[in-house]
Amino acid sequence: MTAFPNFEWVQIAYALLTLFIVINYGMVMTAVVRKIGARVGGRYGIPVWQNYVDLLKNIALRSKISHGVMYYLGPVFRLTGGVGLLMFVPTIYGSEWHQNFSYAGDLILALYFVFFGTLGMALGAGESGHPHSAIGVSRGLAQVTMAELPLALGVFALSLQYQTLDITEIVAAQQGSIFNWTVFTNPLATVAAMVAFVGTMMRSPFDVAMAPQEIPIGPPTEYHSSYLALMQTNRVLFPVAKTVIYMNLFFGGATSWAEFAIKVFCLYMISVVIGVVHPRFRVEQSIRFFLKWGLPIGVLSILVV
Amino acid sequence: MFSFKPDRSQYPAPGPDGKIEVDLETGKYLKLWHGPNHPGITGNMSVELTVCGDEVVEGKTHVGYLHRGFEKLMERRTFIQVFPIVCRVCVPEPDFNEYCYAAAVEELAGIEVPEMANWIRTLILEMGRFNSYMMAMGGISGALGLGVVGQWMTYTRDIMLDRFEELTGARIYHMFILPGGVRAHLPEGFEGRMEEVLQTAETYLADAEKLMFHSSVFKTRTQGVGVIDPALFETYGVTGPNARAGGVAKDVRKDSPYLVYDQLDFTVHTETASDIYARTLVRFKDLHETIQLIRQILKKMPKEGEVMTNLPNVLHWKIPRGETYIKGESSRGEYGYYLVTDGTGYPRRVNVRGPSYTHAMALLEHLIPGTNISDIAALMVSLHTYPPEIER
Amino acid sequence: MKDVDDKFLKNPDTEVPLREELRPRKVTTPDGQEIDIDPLRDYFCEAKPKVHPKAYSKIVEDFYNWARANSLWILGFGTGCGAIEMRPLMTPRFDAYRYGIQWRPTPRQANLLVISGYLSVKTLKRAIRAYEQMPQPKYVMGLGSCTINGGMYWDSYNTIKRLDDYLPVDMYVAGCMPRPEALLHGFMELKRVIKEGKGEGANLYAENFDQYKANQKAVIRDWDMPDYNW
Amino acid sequence: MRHILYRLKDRYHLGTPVFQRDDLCFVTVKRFELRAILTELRDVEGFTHLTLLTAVDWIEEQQFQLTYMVNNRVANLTLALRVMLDREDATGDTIHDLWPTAATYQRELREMFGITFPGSPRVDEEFILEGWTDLPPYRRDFDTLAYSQQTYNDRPGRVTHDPKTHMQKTLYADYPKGAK
Amino acid sequence: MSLRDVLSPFTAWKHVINDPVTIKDPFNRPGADRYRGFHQNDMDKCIGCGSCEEICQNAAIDMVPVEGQEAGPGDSGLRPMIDYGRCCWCALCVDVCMTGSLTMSNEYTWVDSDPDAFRFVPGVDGKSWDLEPKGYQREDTRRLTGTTRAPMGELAPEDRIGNFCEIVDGFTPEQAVIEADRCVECGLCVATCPAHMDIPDYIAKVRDGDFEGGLQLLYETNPFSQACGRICTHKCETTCAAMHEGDAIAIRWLKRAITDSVDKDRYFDLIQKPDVPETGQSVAVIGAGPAGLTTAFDLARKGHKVVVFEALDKPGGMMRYGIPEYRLPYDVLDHEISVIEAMGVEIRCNMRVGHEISMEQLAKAYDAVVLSIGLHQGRSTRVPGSDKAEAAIDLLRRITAGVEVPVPEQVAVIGGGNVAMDIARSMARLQKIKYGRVGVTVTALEDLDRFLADREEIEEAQEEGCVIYPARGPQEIVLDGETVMGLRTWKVQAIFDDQGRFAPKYDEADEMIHPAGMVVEAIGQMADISLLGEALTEKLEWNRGRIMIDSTGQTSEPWLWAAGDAVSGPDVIHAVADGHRVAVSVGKMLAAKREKVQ
Repeated sequence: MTAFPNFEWVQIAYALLTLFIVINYGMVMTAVVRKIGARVGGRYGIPVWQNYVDLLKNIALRSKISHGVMYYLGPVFRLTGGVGLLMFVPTIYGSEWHQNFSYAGDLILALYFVFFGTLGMALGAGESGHPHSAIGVSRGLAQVTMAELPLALGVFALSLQYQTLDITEIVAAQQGSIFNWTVFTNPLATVAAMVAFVGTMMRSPFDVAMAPQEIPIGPPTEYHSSYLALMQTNRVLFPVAKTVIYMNLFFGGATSWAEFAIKVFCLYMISVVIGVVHPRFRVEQSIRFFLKWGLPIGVLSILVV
Repeated sequence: MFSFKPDRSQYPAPGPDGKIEVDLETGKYLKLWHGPNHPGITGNMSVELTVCGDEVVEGKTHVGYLHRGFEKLMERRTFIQVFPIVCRVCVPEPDFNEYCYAAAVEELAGIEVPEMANWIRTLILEMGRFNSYMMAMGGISGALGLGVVGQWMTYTRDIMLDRFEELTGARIYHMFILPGGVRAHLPEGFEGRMEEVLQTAETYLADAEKLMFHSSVFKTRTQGVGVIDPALFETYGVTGPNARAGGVAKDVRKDSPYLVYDQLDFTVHTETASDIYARTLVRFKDLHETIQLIRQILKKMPKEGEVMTNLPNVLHWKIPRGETYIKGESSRGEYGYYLVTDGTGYPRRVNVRGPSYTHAMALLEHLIPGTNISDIAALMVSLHTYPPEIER
Repeated sequence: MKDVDDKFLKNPDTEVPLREELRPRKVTTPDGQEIDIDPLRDYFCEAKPKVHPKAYSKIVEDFYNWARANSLWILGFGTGCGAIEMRPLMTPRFDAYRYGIQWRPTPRQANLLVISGYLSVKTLKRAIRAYEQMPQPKYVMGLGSCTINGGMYWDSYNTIKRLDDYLPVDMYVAGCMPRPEALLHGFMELKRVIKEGKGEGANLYAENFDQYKANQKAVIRDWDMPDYNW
Repeated sequence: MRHILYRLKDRYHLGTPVFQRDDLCFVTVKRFELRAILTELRDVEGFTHLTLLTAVDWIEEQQFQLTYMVNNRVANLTLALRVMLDREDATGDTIHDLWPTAATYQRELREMFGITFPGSPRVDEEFILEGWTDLPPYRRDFDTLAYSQQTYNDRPGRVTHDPKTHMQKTLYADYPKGAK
Repeated sequence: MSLRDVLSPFTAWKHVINDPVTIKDPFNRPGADRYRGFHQNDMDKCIGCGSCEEICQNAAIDMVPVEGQEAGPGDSGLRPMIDYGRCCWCALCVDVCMTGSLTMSNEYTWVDSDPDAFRFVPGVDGKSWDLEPKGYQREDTRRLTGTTRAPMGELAPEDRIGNFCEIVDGFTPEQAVIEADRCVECGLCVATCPAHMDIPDYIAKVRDGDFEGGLQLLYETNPFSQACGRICTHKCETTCAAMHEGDAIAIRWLKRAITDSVDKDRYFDLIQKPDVPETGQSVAVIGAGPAGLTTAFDLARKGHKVVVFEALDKPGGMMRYGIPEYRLPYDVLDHEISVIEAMGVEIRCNMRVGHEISMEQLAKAYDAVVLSIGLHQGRSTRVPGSDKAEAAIDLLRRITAGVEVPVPEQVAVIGGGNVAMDIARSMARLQKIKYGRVGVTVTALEDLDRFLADREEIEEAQEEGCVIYPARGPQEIVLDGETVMGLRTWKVQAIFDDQGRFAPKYDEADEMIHPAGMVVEAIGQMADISLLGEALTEKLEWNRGRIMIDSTGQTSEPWLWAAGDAVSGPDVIHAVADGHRVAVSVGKMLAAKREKVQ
């Protein structure tokens, strides 16, 4: 089943609606997650609406200093990555409205979008001229590249398993029983991909690129006001979008918003559960970690399939 | 699989004075400032790093951001007027300054301190050590991105500050140890409330232990990093937990007991690895020792007695000519006050020997070359330095 | 307290030579080109700060002010001893996060500069840079006696006495050092001021820019940074 | 402690030692012998730890006193060597090769007292102060309050009254002060 | 890497179910009970001594005059204003506070956008924490300045009663230094001292061990420092800041310590006549008491020629003839006067004006005349039989002059002032010498704690065996023919009536007869003004029996001044103050006269 041939213009509106829901969901969910993290530390944490206020505040800032076109385009690219990722992945399976622009082979595009934002950000941050940005970018890219490797392998194993590159079809194949989920049918690929998932969620132990204690705070050092607002939006959108992919690929997708909310939250929490209680790796240590654990499992999953 | 060991041969060799001539204009190196506006730095100081990729070729410590000229200010204050400002020399553990200064003045002026005051002073110092270690534990975990331990430790420190507040009347700068004694007795029911704090602390420390010393990631980050060669301890003046982490069982409290430490039982813990992990572990064990010491002091201390002697009129108090040096074991190493008097109502010279002085300057500069940028923060925190006592 | 030495006169000669790495010079780039560089001019803009007008509509401005008040991002720059109370403030005991107060490690993303106590001249220089890099509108809060009238370092040769000579200050909190509770009070007051639309320190700074610069340069004798840092 | 001093006394010019405590002694030595004594203390007598190095300004005698405090960690003894320098031409001898940390102390002394230590690493670099053009601040003839008043602004509007003169003005302004 | 190392960190998640430890309402959290928060000042206790200002190392405290607080005895009327742009809450000001008025509340929140707002006078500018009972107060006593007087040696009652030797030893220099160290130099005492001596300054000299410098300071304001160091009524000590918690500084003994510590011969080197030209003008002073001699001292040092006419055979006036030797030895007085004479003052003894020389002659011969005749006539109770009573002042004069006085075994003294004590104790000594035992009864109208005599005088009298009956009004001197048998007294219920007039009310039921062979009246003295002559008495203006003078001591006659007990104060230090005042006034007049001539 491909979505492209029977494309209708109204789907743009539907997709935007999806986007809107996802952004708001992301706003609240990240705040809730931060509250949960804070609770481990024994605090209350931010109010749930804090993300909205921060966003508004950043938009309300008066002075905007640009360092050039790329500097401006950085957050835009980054947001494009997030939006694009979401746009080309079916958010709710079987829903006419939230099918988005999913089409056969969208898995490749999705993988591309996962990386697209990071690259755009790298360009923009490099333009900002701050040494911390430059160092942060090089570290971040090195790590993300390594982290994506197991994902790529896992996804490769998956496409071999399901013989398709269409996410919708992969989701469809997992419907019916919980044991149809890839996590049970192909646990190795899932583990490989989850390693990558944890590695790219920008949480401990893999958040060295943005670590305030070392190179504060990496790529976004120079970003402020509206630029930062764009990035903030992406900060809530992108992880959700990425989680949606994982959910679709490995955890049976979602057939309703409620299921979506629960699954995304649970998946997201995996990285939080690990992140809160661990210190962060150095760049080369995390690379070594991916090479040592992620890569073999990914290769193995392909071999198993 | 990979070797990340730095290939030092590509970098210029240090000159005879230890200085490395780095030609920035080759484009190979990058100057990077750590601080003073930097969350990973221990207080308001900065390290000027020259990096090559991820690796630091050279580090220069820059201090002076907190310089208030204490030693000069003390010279124009009377002996009692110096008392409120000494504690400002070291913010996280101010009591050591108060004790060392008071003891120096008492020695030169020939004042006897009541027994009770000595016990309370010891208690205060141990409570201060507790706080300082808590800061250090929180600091090292914060520097490595383990924020949650930092939260717990700051909380425990904070409830200890409540006890401080109750006893001394202030949270941070207690200004409690006057020359001649201390200001007040323990308040009613203090022991019980202190015990609650200690128990809470022990609970949190048990959890923190799992997150730190039983965490593979933590070990990966800290073991074998920032090793101080024990041979350097003497030449670089390394004291306190930093030296104990390298197997030197030296502790002023044990070696030349002051106050009532000769009446207390405690162990001096050592490690051998002398890396960040070992230093943190020594502090961790010492923290438990401190908790035991506080319990011990509260149990053993006399219940009654004067806490303060009558001083001569402090508005024009003159102390005969002399000089002395008073030292104590702070949470960071040997802390000392060198006081010179000249028979007038003002000190001729006060010199503060903070352990951070050697740790954060010469030693840090020696340790930095060859480390990864990511480890700088952890390295600095593991040396447990407080910049205000360097520049005063 | 010793009396002041009336005969003492400070050295009026305040010329400090520029550090070598900041002097204009010729540099050979790795690819062999020879270029002139002037580190103090090359990388910085040369425009004075602007007075930014308020939003056209009062409702919008009020709404914005509400957002600004409820999203105070503190620059994590511990300038003095008061910084030690920032840690309890942001951790479980006092948890300022619940009031919308967070800290940011870079001045570009911070709106509130907390001057936590005394400022030595050396730190003042950094604080000014940090302040100027912060986006408008920005606020300054002075903690403790030292920022009000010199505090206990009133006779020190190396600390400034009045913060408002050098930066526009929106809120002072008394204490030495102020407790976290007092600090929270200060934040709440600051929120009120911002909501009332009175938190215009940045515009004040821009309006009286020459005055502030003159004051700053009077104490920072090795002024080896550009006049405008943004 | 005493026998160490006896041993040293045979070969060097030592002043009268002051035993402040059993484990703390101050003794004045000659500048040209300082290095030899320190080396011997470090290598032979076990005083391996340089506790501190600082200076005292005896402006009335036109001298700087350098205090080298060394500590024997094994025996827990502290010996402080005093070296007197001429205030006019204050130059000390660097000992950074004996103890690398001394370089830091010497940098501080250079900046705060204006005592030079030729050969010490980075000794002329700024250490704590930045752009300082005045007298070295720890010298006794530098008056910090006067400097501060001439440099910074106080908040105006403070007046104080001396109780004695205030009462004189309000209560007995017309009383002639004796035979004065 | 063991599995435990991987898994154990996750145990931290158990905290997610715990309640946060955050303080829910951090805005209303009180400080600890002894928290050093914002200052409080008890206006009633504060005396404005400025010790807090002195000790503040931040120069945060200013002493400022405030509404509603007037300067008065022992209160400067100033109150501390604290600058919270300076304060560091070290509480040294609280620790040093002489009265314990300054304390700290446990309030700690003060936020303002105006940096000039952080200044206030605690206790005056109303603040929310003014009545907060919690907060920092110093534990037990003041430790930062001494609270107890340095010990001083004195004769035990049994050793002193049999002779007229001086009782107190005075401070040794070492003791004096210790005592002087307690002084906080607030200067509140200066206003109370009639002569406004530089008390804190000379105490500072004592502290520094510079007794000679101290002596020079003393003589700047008081040529009778030796006498005052012994017998001054030391009103200064009643306003001493140190008395609020602990003993007042022994100002009088410190003064004495200065005068005692300097070698007698050194006085003439230290106190030298200033190098001023002779004016050629001359002044006559009638009466060589403290007022007259002070005037003479001052005027002589200004270059005037001064002649003092003394009716009795030795100078000193009441100091010699009114005060017993055990309090002020005569050799001290002689030395004191010799210092004054060294200024060029001529003292002519046995020259009673009105007899040997008349006022008119003096007025003619001298440019100015100063009348300082003192109060040498005793007042009488005028109760029945009082014509048989002795006047205390008269008796004292006779004892001093060496004239034999009758010493009965029992003596009753009427009066509660210092003169009453003096005569009681003098008579006690004479009794002891004569009979080996003391039999003196002192009766007075007042209650014991209202006695006009110094506290220590009363105590010493009691120690020496004098029996004191307070609140007893004399009714009759019981006579058996011509012989005095005793004194009959009634219990006093009230001395003054509702309007505050003197109208004693007695309880007649409570009657006592004090057996005595002599009754001495010591209820006050008056001046013998017969020397003025009728014409002058007519010409002068009078005020309730006293010569009326203006604030400078000048009478209604332009050439005549009056000073001392006769016109004002009751003691030596007042007389000295008078002397200074008159000397300045006379000096001005003389200067004006000189200018006219030129």
